[in-house]
Order: sequence, then C-alpha cells, then structure tokens
Amino acid sequence: MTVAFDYSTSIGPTSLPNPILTASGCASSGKELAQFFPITELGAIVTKSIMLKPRSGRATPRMAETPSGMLNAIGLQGPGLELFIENDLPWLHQQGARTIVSIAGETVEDYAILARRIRTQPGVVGIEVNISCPNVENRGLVFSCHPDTARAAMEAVRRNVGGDLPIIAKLSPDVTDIVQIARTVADAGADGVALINTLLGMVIDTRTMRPRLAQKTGGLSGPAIRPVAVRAVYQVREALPHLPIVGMGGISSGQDALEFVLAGAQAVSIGTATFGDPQAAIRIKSELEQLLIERGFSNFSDAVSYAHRAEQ
Amino acid sequence: MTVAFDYSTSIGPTSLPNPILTASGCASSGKELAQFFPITELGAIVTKSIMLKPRSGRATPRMAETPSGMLNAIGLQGPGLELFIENDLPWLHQQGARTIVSIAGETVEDYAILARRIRTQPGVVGIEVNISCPNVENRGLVFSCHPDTARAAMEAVRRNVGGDLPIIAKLSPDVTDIVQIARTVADAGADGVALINTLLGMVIDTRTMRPRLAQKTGGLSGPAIRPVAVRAVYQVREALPHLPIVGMGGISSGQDALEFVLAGAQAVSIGTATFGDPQAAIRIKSELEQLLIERGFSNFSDAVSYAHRAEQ
Amino acid sequence: MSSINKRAKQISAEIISNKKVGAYHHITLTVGEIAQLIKPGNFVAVAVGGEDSRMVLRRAFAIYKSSMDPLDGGIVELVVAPHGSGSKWLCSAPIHSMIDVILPLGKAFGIPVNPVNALLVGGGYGSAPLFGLAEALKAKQCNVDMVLGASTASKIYAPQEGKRSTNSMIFTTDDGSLGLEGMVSSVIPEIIEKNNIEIIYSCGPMAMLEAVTQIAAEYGLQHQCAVEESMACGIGVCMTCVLPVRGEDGIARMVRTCIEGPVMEGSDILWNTGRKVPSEVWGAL
Amino acid sequence: MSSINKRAKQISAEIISNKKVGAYHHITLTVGEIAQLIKPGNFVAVAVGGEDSRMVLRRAFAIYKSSMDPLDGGIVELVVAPHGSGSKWLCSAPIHSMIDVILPLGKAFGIPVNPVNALLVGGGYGSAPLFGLAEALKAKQCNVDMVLGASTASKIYAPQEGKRSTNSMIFTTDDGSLGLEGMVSSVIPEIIEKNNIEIIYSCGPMAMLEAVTQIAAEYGLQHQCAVEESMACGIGVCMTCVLPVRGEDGIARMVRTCIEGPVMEGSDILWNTGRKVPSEVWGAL
Ligand SMILES: Cc1cc2nc3c(=O)[nH]c(=O)nc-3n(C[C@H](O)[C@H](O)[C@H](O)COP(=O)(O)OP(=O)(O)OC[C@H]3O[C@@H](n4cnc5c(N)ncnc54)[C@H](O)[C@@H]3O)c2cc1C
Ligand SMILES: Cc1cc2nc3c(=O)[nH]c(=O)nc-3n(C[C@H](O)[C@H](O)[C@H](O)COP(=O)(O)OP(=O)(O)OC[C@H]3O[C@@H](n4cnc5c(N)ncnc54)[C@H](O)[C@@H]3O)c2cc1C
Ligand SMILES: Cc1cc2nc3c(=O)[nH]c(=O)nc-3n(C[C@H](O)[C@H](O)[C@H](O)COP(=O)(O)O)c2cc1C
Ligand SMILES: Cc1cc2nc3c(=O)[nH]c(=O)nc-3n(C[C@H](O)[C@H](O)[C@H](O)COP(=O)(O)O)c2cc1C
Ligand code: FES
Ligand code: FES
Repeated sequence: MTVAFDYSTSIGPTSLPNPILTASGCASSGKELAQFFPITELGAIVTKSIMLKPRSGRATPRMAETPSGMLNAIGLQGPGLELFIENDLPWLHQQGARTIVSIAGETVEDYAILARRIRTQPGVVGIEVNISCPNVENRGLVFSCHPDTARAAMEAVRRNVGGDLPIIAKLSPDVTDIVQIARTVADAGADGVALINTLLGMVIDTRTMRPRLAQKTGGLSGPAIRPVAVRAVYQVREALPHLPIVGMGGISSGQDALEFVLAGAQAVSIGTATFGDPQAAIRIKSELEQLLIERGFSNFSDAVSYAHRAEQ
Repeated sequence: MTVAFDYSTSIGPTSLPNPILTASGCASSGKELAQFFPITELGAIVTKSIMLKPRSGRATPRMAETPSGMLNAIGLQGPGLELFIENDLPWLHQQGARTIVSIAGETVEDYAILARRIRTQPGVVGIEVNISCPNVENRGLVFSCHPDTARAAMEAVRRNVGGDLPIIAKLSPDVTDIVQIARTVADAGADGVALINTLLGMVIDTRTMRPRLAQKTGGLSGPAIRPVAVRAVYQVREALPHLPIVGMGGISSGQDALEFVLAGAQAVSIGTATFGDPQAAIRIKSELEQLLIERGFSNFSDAVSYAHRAEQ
Repeated sequence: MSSINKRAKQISAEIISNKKVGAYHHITLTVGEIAQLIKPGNFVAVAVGGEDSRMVLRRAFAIYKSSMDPLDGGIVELVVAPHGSGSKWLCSAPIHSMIDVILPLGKAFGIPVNPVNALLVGGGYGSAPLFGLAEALKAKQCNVDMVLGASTASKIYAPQEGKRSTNSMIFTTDDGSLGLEGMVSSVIPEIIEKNNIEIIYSCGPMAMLEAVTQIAAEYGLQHQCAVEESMACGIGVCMTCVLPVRGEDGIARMVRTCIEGPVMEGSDILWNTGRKVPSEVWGAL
Repeated sequence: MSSINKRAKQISAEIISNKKVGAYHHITLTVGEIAQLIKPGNFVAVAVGGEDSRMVLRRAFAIYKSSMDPLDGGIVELVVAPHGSGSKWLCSAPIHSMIDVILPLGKAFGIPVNPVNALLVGGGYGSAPLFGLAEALKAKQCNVDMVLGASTASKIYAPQEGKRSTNSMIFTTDDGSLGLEGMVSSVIPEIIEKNNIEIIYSCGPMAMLEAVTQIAAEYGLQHQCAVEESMACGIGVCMTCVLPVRGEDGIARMVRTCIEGPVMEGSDILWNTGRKVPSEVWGAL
C-alpha cells in the first residue's frame, strides 16, 4: 500500500524530511550507528554536546541501570570544538546527513564562541544549546535552572547566529516552572526548545553502601521519565503555542513518539532507546509514520499538538 | 538464627518499633490491608491525606500505568476531617496501630484547623503535612513548590501542635532546589521531612489522542522515580544532617528500602508497591532487617546515612 | 481485622491449563480450599509480568468458574482477552507456571431467595461470570435466559456446557457473523416481554451496561451489573476504580468498584458523566 | 559507512542449548553466516528481559566459541554467570526462544605472526574467550599454557575439550577446592620462567588484570587483556565503558572499551584510579 504521507516538519527556518532525530549524547557523531542503518534517513543527527576544550568526562562508574531507565554521569566527554570540526562534522557532511550540533558551555562566553564557530560549518542545519550544564562562573548552578542564566546563555548564542540557522534551547526538567524557563529562552531569541534533558538522580550500591556512580549523582533517562517529558511538552505547547518543540525522554517505540507529537512536539529525539536497540531511531521512524497513517493523517504537521484540540 | 537486632527508630519526639510506614494515599486508613497482615507490625500507618471537608476527588480515568510506575490523579478523595475522626482513627487506635495522620489544606488556615483537631486524637503519633497541594488563595500554586507558602503552611501547623507530636513536611520533588524547601520548612518548625511526593506527569492515550487522565496531568510514582527520590534524600541529608527524613518513592523491596536508609532516611514509606503486592510493606520490613543484619549492623540507626561516611 | 476483603487471600497459584478459545484464552488455576468461598461476580487480581517487569499494577479478571476438582483440588477458571501487555503476558503464560493471585475479591451478584425469571446479558468476555451465576440461579429454580453480544463471532464466549443452566441463549454480533446482527440492547425488550423477565444481570463494556440500565428502568426491573473500571490494586487502597454511585440515602458518592462492586445496581450509577465529576456528587469540587 | 562496528549485525538468534555447567550456563545460539567473522576476544551484546522488561540496556558477553555447524549453521557459544537480573534472565531462557544479539563487537586478541610461548590467564568466566584464543595460537604453532583461577571449583570454567589446544593447564582457587589454593597471580611468575613465556593474554576481573599487568611489566612481557567495564550500549554511542588508557602518543585518554577494547595492552591502562580521573588524562577536569 503506497500512501502519500507528508512526513516533513520544520523547526524554525529549517525543514527536515521527517521528525526523527537522535538525542544528544546518545548517538555520538553518527559513525557508530552508520553500520546499523543509513543515518541520512533520519530527520537529523543531533551530535553529542561539544565544549570548547577537550574533556575527559567523569570517572567511572558512569552509569547504573534503573527500573525502565538508566542513570548516567558521562560529564560531557568529548574532543573539544576544534577536533570536532576537523573530524566529526566533515564526516557527517560527506554522508549527506543533516546535523544539529549540540553545544555546551561553562560560561556565557563559551556559548558565544561555540555558536560563532559552528554556524558556518557545512551540513549544520541547527544548533541545540545544552544549557543544562553547570555554570562555573556562578557556583556551578545549572544554566537552565534559573531564568537569568538561561537567558544570558541564549542571548549569547542568538547574537552570534543569524536567522537562517535555528537555535534550540535544551531545558532541564529539574525546575519548579519549566514554562517560565521556556518563555525566557524564547524571549532571548530561541527558535525552539528541546524537552527534556535528564532528571537528577542517584543510585546507592547496597553492596558497597555508597553512591553507585563515582560522580554520586547522574541524569535519569529512559521510559521511566516519559510521563514527565510528555507533561513538559504539553505544558510548554499550551503556554507558548508557536514555539517549536523537540520532544524527548524515554521514547522507544512509535507509540511513545506519537504521545510527544500529540502533546506538541514538531520533532522527537531518540536517546536511551538506542542503547537497547541500535536501530531504534529508524524503527521508530517507520512505526510513527504507520500509526499516523492509520489514524488518518495525511501529513505529519496535522498531528502536532492534536491532543490540545477542543473537546467535541 | 536469632539475632539481637534493634530495629527501632525515631522521628523527632516519636519512637517507632521499626522504620516501615505506609505511604499516604496508598493504604487508605489501614482497614483494607488488615486482611493481609497485622497492621500493628508496621512502624506506623500513614493515612490518606485528609482535608477539612468531604471531597469527591477527580473524575475518572484517574490512573494510567507507566513503565515501572503509574500516574494518579485521585484528587484527595476523602470523607473530610470530622468523619475521619469519627470512623477511621478510632478503628486504628482500637487495633493498636500507631497512626501518622496526613493532612492537606487548600489554605494556610485549613492546615491550622486540621492540625489542631488531629493533635489530640488517641493513637496519633505524628502529623504528616502534605504541602504538595494547590493553594487556592494563590493561583493554585502548590504550597511546597515555593518557600513562602511552604513556610506559611508549616508555621500554621507548628503553632497548633506542641513539641510532643512530630510534624513532618511532605515535599514535592518538582522544584529547582529541594534543599532550599527543606531548609525553609525546618526553619518553620518541621520535625522532619517526607521525601518525595509524586512527580507531575502526563500520558497521552494514542487511541483517543487526548490526555489519558480526565484531569490531564497526574502524579508519577513507583520504581521509575526511585533514583530521583534517593537523590532528594541524599541531598537533604547532606545539607541538613540533623533533620529526620522519611524516605519514599518506588520502594518495592528490602534492597530499595536500604538505598533510602543509607542515603539518610530514618524511616521509609511504602506506596505504589502495595498495589502490586498487598503484603509489600510487611515483606519489606523483614527483607530490610535481614539485609542490615547481613551487613553487620546491630541496630537500624547505625545504617541511617551510612552512604555519607568518609572515604577510607 | 477489617470486614473489607474479608475472605481474600494472596496466594501463589499454578496455571494448569491455558487454551485459546476464539479470541480469548481459557485459563485454569489451582487455588486450593479458597475456591469454596467464591461466588458468581467475584474477581481475582493477578500480578503480571514476572520479576523484572515494568508492569507494577495488578490486573483484575472476573471468575468464570470455580470448583473443587477431585484431582486438582480447588480450581478457578478465567476467560482472558489478550488486549494489552498484562493480559497478553497472562495469555502466554506456560502451563505449570505459578502466578500471584488475590481472591476472591469484590461483591458478588445477589441471588434472589425465591425463583424469578432472570435475564443475563453479557458483552464480549463479560459473559464469563454469567455462567456461574446461571448455575446459581438455576439451583434456586429460576428461569434463566441469556443474551450474549460481541463485535464478531470469535468474541462471543459461550462454551457448550455453559448452556446447560440456561433456558434460552441468544447471540448478537455487530458484524452478523454469529446470531443476530446488531447490539444486545436491541433484542432485550422482546425477551423481557416474552419471558416475563423480573430481574436483569449484566456484565460487559460500560456502554452496554448503561444501555441495559436504561431498558431495565423502562420496564421497572431490578438490574445488577458488574462494572469494569481501571483498577490499580483491586483491594480498596488506591481509589482509582471509583464511579459516582447513589447510596441508599440518595446521595451520590465516588465509590470504589473493587470493594463496593464490581456488582452494583445499575440504576444507582451516574452513567457516562463525560470525564467530569457531576456537581451533585458528595464533596464535588 | 563507518569503520566502527564494521562487521557487526543486529540479529535475532535462536537459543539451541542452555546447560548449567558448574556455577555457569553454557548457552549456544544460532547466528548464521556471521559466525565466520568472529575472532577470539570479540563479544556479543544481548537485549535482555523481553518486551515488557524494565531492563533497558544490553548485556555484553564474551564469545566462548564460534563455529559453522553442519546442522545448525553458524553458532556462537557463551558462558554466562547468573549474577543480576539480566544474566539470570538469559540463563533461564528456554531452548528455542529467540534473543536479540549484536555481534561481533570489539577488538579481538592480536595473534602473533610467528610462533611464541603464550600464557593465557583467566579468572572466573573470564576463561571463556581464552579457549578460542588457544586454538588460534595453536594453529600458529604457539606453545600455549593456561592458568585459570576462581573463588571456588564450581567457578572454574574449563571443559575437557578446551584443554586440547593447551600444553599445560593449572587451576587455582581461593578456597583450594580445585588445584592450588590462592590466586592466579601467585603461580604466574614460575610459569613464565619455566616455560619461557613471551606473551601473556588475560581475561577476568579487573583486579586480576591489574595484577597480571604488574607481573608482565616485571618480566618485560607484552600483555593483552580483555577488560570488563560497565557497558550500556556495546557499540560506542554511550561513553559509559571508558577507561583511562595511554595512546601511542603517550597521552592518556578516556577510551571506550567497547570499540577500542575489550582487548587492550595491559600496560597502556591506568589501573585502579579510585573513582577519580587522573589529572594526566587528556581533558581532565
Ligand atoms: C472487575 C474487572 C473484571 C475484569 N474481568 C476481565 C475478564 O474476565 N477478562 C478480561 O480479559 N479482562 C477483564 N478485565 C480487564 C482486565 O483487568 C485488564 O484491564 C485488561 O486485560 C487490560 O489489561 P492489559 O494489561 O492487557 O492492558 P494494558 O493496556 O497494559 O493495561 C494498562 C492498565 O490499564 C488498565 N486497563 C486497560 N484496559 C482496561 C479495561 N478495559 N478495564 C479496566 N482496566 C483497564 C489495566 O488494568 C492496567 O492497569 C476486568 C477488569 C475489571 C476491573
Ligand atoms: C566485554 C564484556 C564481556 C563480558 N563477558 C561476560 C561473560 O562471558 N560471561 C558473563 O557471565 N558475564 C560477562 N560480562 C558481564 C555481563 O555483561 C553482565 O554485566 C553481567 O552478567 C551482570 O549483568 P546482570 O544483568 O546480571 O546484572 P545487573 O546487576 O542487573 O546489571 C545491571 C547493570 O550493571 C552492569 N554490570 C553489572 N555487573 C557488571 C560487570 N561485572 N561488568 C560489567 N557490567 C556490569 C550490567 O551490564 C547492567 O548494565 C561481560 C561484560 C563485558 C563488558
Ligand atoms: C549516556 C547519555 C549521555 C547524554 N549526553 C547528553 C549530552 O551530551 N547533551 C545533552 O544535551 N543531552 C545528553 N543526554 C540527554 C539526552 O539527550 C536526552 O535528553 C535524555 O536522555 C532523555 O531522553 P531519553 O530518555 O530518550 O534518553 C544524554 C543522555 C544519556 C543517557
Ligand atoms: C494512588 C496514590 C494516591 C496518593 N495519595 C497521596 C495523598 O493523599 N497524600 C500524599 O501525601 N501523598 C499521596 N501519594 C503519594 C505517595 O504517598 C508517595 O509519596 C508517592 O507515591 C511515592 O512513593 P511510591 O513510589 O512508593 O508510591 C499518593 C500516591 C498514589 C500512587
Ligand atoms: S482498585 Fe484500588 S481502590 Fe479499587
Ligand atoms: S558501551 Fe556504550 S560506548 Fe561503550
């Protein structure tokens, strides 16, 4: 059965052939997954958050499995901006992949520099601004947990990136009022928001009787957090109906992805599910398409926010 | 093998023969569970949050199962203070159960009245103050999500309850800084904190393509949230080493309970696990005791906060 | 001890048979002596998914039959539709595996003291508890007629032996694949009139129970229906399974269907309130 | 396409045998043609728990043996210790059930071009990949000695047939229940000296690998060890499985053991850094 289904979507000025993205930090820079499916078939590859300088990340153990989820404390291990531009981006560009680069800073100035360097790289179709990072200039408080620092980081990026490249603010769910933060970053010039990053969690090893992770706390991801993520997407969509949303948090099937789309996501990112199934993203792409067609949608955009429609 | 193990614990001025409690709203007022085990063998029964007036609660559907958890929007259904005092408390007292009454208000004044009436009831060994409720006098904002309202509610209770009955503030994890809220309620006179209440979540029904719950959002509980709960307990314990903590969130085995104890909980509450296994609380009581004995503890109190000990 | 759940026990039961019958699975458990305490309308609450499952809640199933078997001792039979993950897990459970079951739960159907003409109406697997009920009524010298409806033939559960205790049995299917085409409600009035029905018992989807309630009201008949609300615990501690039900004092309250039901008087229920709590309900917000 | 994971495939494999051997389970899978691409030291990543499981991460297992069977086609054999929930699930998987496996993964042991005297050291189930390695070395006319250690006899995995390719095999157990009492490290120096060992291969607990590394250094021997770090994905995308490893440029980096390992040169690893990133590591915080 061939159905003329329009799967395309857009995030601010960028349009994508389909709404399925990888989640930052869960697909590295695409090379490792390329063995399992053609990465060009995804809407875009969102790369692991890149920082200015090379970074070792945290000590091990860095992870613990939890019920329907996992805790991680990778600590943004990565080669730093220049090696990333030298090695990873050209490879992605050469494959023909659309790339959304996730950037992470320790200071507001870091974000500005990262954005300026990334914006001109070929193949880059967007910048995801991971502001769920500790601000070294302000007692290590996470940028996205406070309106002022969230705004400062986003303004720094916006000043350095023209209107042709969407900038997407990635928010932490560990806040009293995520709508307030979303509104703040939208005011600061974000073209969209990515919801949600991990929740802060801890596992205690009952054998050693200490925190399992070397870093003590870590970020909770996976199906366990899906209801929190869907709620965040729904709330932000309701309050800010025109702000594009990239939804994520525990998506491991087309059904799960559909929840986010109905709640208001223009695109969805597949994170932890890839660890359990390297083909998760491409599988979810076809599952979601099938579900939308079964429900009578002829294009993806009509399904976005459909759960918000008025009661009959 | 008979081991002289001292399982007793205390929360402020109250001592309990063991640290295993029911979680408010997950054991009603004890009658339903009495068929499955002697409820007097638990440290205490924490009753479903009681409000001033009878309350129908929310419309159905009120719940959805989620990966390793569930969402509920019961909406504090209950008979109201007077019928509760007339029917439920005497039954509990007659059984010989130790009762911690959970109270919930819509206004600061509600909390004061509830506390004043409860404090003199026989069999009551503590008051848990559920401040994870919407404040009708302040745009429905949840009391425990903002330091000012959290403080006001706790001060109202403290003013009405003498030092012989511990008052325990039950906090919501949906805040940017749970330590700040814990500190605030401690300053306002709380003898302890109960961590954590449910996380706000949503499930979208992919068939009807609307939020599954009539109420749209609901509270996420169960093993899925355990890492968030353990983290909250650990953080609050670290910041406020002398404030007693009742830990809860996804405890379904002795191992799980042990995580909370090591993280800093003087007592643990069993919630959602009871729905899957009516004998969960009593089973966990013996599992935890066994694990502590295996690890060489001769009394429960030595294990509390053990994960915070200095590295060798 | 309390009077709530007062005969219920949590036991480990062995699955001794699991057979596909039409769209359903007929599953037999050995439960021991407790089988003797079961009455038609009672249900069981089953822990599903095994140890490392992400399913944390029990699933409720009506008891189709309970008996004392000379070989296996007390047994309980269920009729399960493989619907979502919990029921599919149960339907695929291998013979001799053990499951954790609480039983018997809930209020049973009320059996009249004197013989009456009873109509039993079942939808889909809702027929399950009706056969035991038919037997109990027959034992009281009642006249028992039965109407079973479903979307299609494979979803009518009506084993040959089940017909023993009924005087008549009519099927309806939405697609006409078995019996009459249409819904059960369309044939009920005729049966009521023809067979001089004095009481209706029903079990099935909520929409069907509501329709039957309306018909019963038109004819001024008593109508006991077994409702099916989402249940998290099955034993009265979670408050998820409530329905607005009018009490004897005329006041409507949100009532737990796991302990005050599943069998309730149809006319007491405030049906189809559209995901809202009717304002007349006691303590409504 | 990338060069990372370049021979790996995600397949559905049938369990055709699952036998308890001492403290372990010996599990055989049919994997088809891909069996031919496997080299000693490669591992598989298995999805555990089934559809409704709360376990979301794969589990890595060393490949004990791979071969082309005339009847079953390509097969792979694993030796699994029932430890936590994932491995227990696998150990209790019924014959003929299908599991989702990715293979072959990781860097294999390097096989010398010319014959050498090799010592293979295994701890617990860490012996598993050593038997295939022994065969490969034997095929190159190497002299192969083996030392296997464990806490107790049931945890020594050393099937009779495995001994074919070795010249000598020594066991050590902590409790003395099999072979010599003590740890493998205590017997290694003597073997090195007596048999004129030129290279050591090892697989087992990290503490053992570290001890062997020290001994290898004392004797100036090459030492390839297969490390075992917690892995969430097994394919290089999660960065959980890292170890601080010195590169050819002398700089230590946090390196993914799933794609740059599990086989690594022991002396390149910064061992036992006490849950801290050593400050000399590139990009250390
Ligand atoms: C009193 C009672 C008697 C029942 N008797 C039977 C029976 O005899 N045979 C049978 O096949 N089923 C019966 N059910 C329905 C059964 O309990 C399960 O709800 C159904 O099998 C779906 O569960 P699942 O795990 O397959 O679906 P899932 O979609 O995985 O269920 C998720 C959650 O939603 C709830 N849920 C989903 N559908 C329903 C529903 N229709 N009614 C209530 N809750 C639902 C489940 O209980 C579970 O908590 C009965 C329910 C009740 C309350
Ligand atoms: C390269 C490699 C090869 C391995 N080969 C074998 C083998 O041949 N036979 C065998 O029995 N096991 C082997 N393991 C260990 C195996 O992957 C599992 O970690 C182990 O079976 C415990 O998992 P579990 O689900 O039973 O325990 P759980 O406690 O449920 O595991 C929870 C999580 O912790 C991780 N974890 C727990 N213990 C370990 C450990 N010792 N090492 C690494 N991660 C751990 C698990 O992978 C999982 O993500 C190997 C591991 C690696 C990395
Ligand atoms: C191992 C791991 C590493 C991650 N690294 C990053 C990162 O570098 N930058 C970022 O913005 N988010 C990172 N995340 C968060 C994910 O992108 C995603 O927001 C989160 O995991 C929720 O989605 P999921 O449940 O599908 O994984 C990481 C998550 C995991 C599990
Ligand atoms: C159905 C249900 C009802 C609840 N009702 C209350 C309540 O009335 N008052 C309260 O303070 N917490 C209530 N809670 C929260 C629990 O007491 C507990 O804090 C939370 O569920 C986390 O623990 P758990 O994961 O063990 O369930 C309720 C939870 C559930 C699942
Ligand atoms: S199902 Fe829990 S109260 Fe009825
Ligand atoms: S296990 Fe995921 S990167 Fe190695």
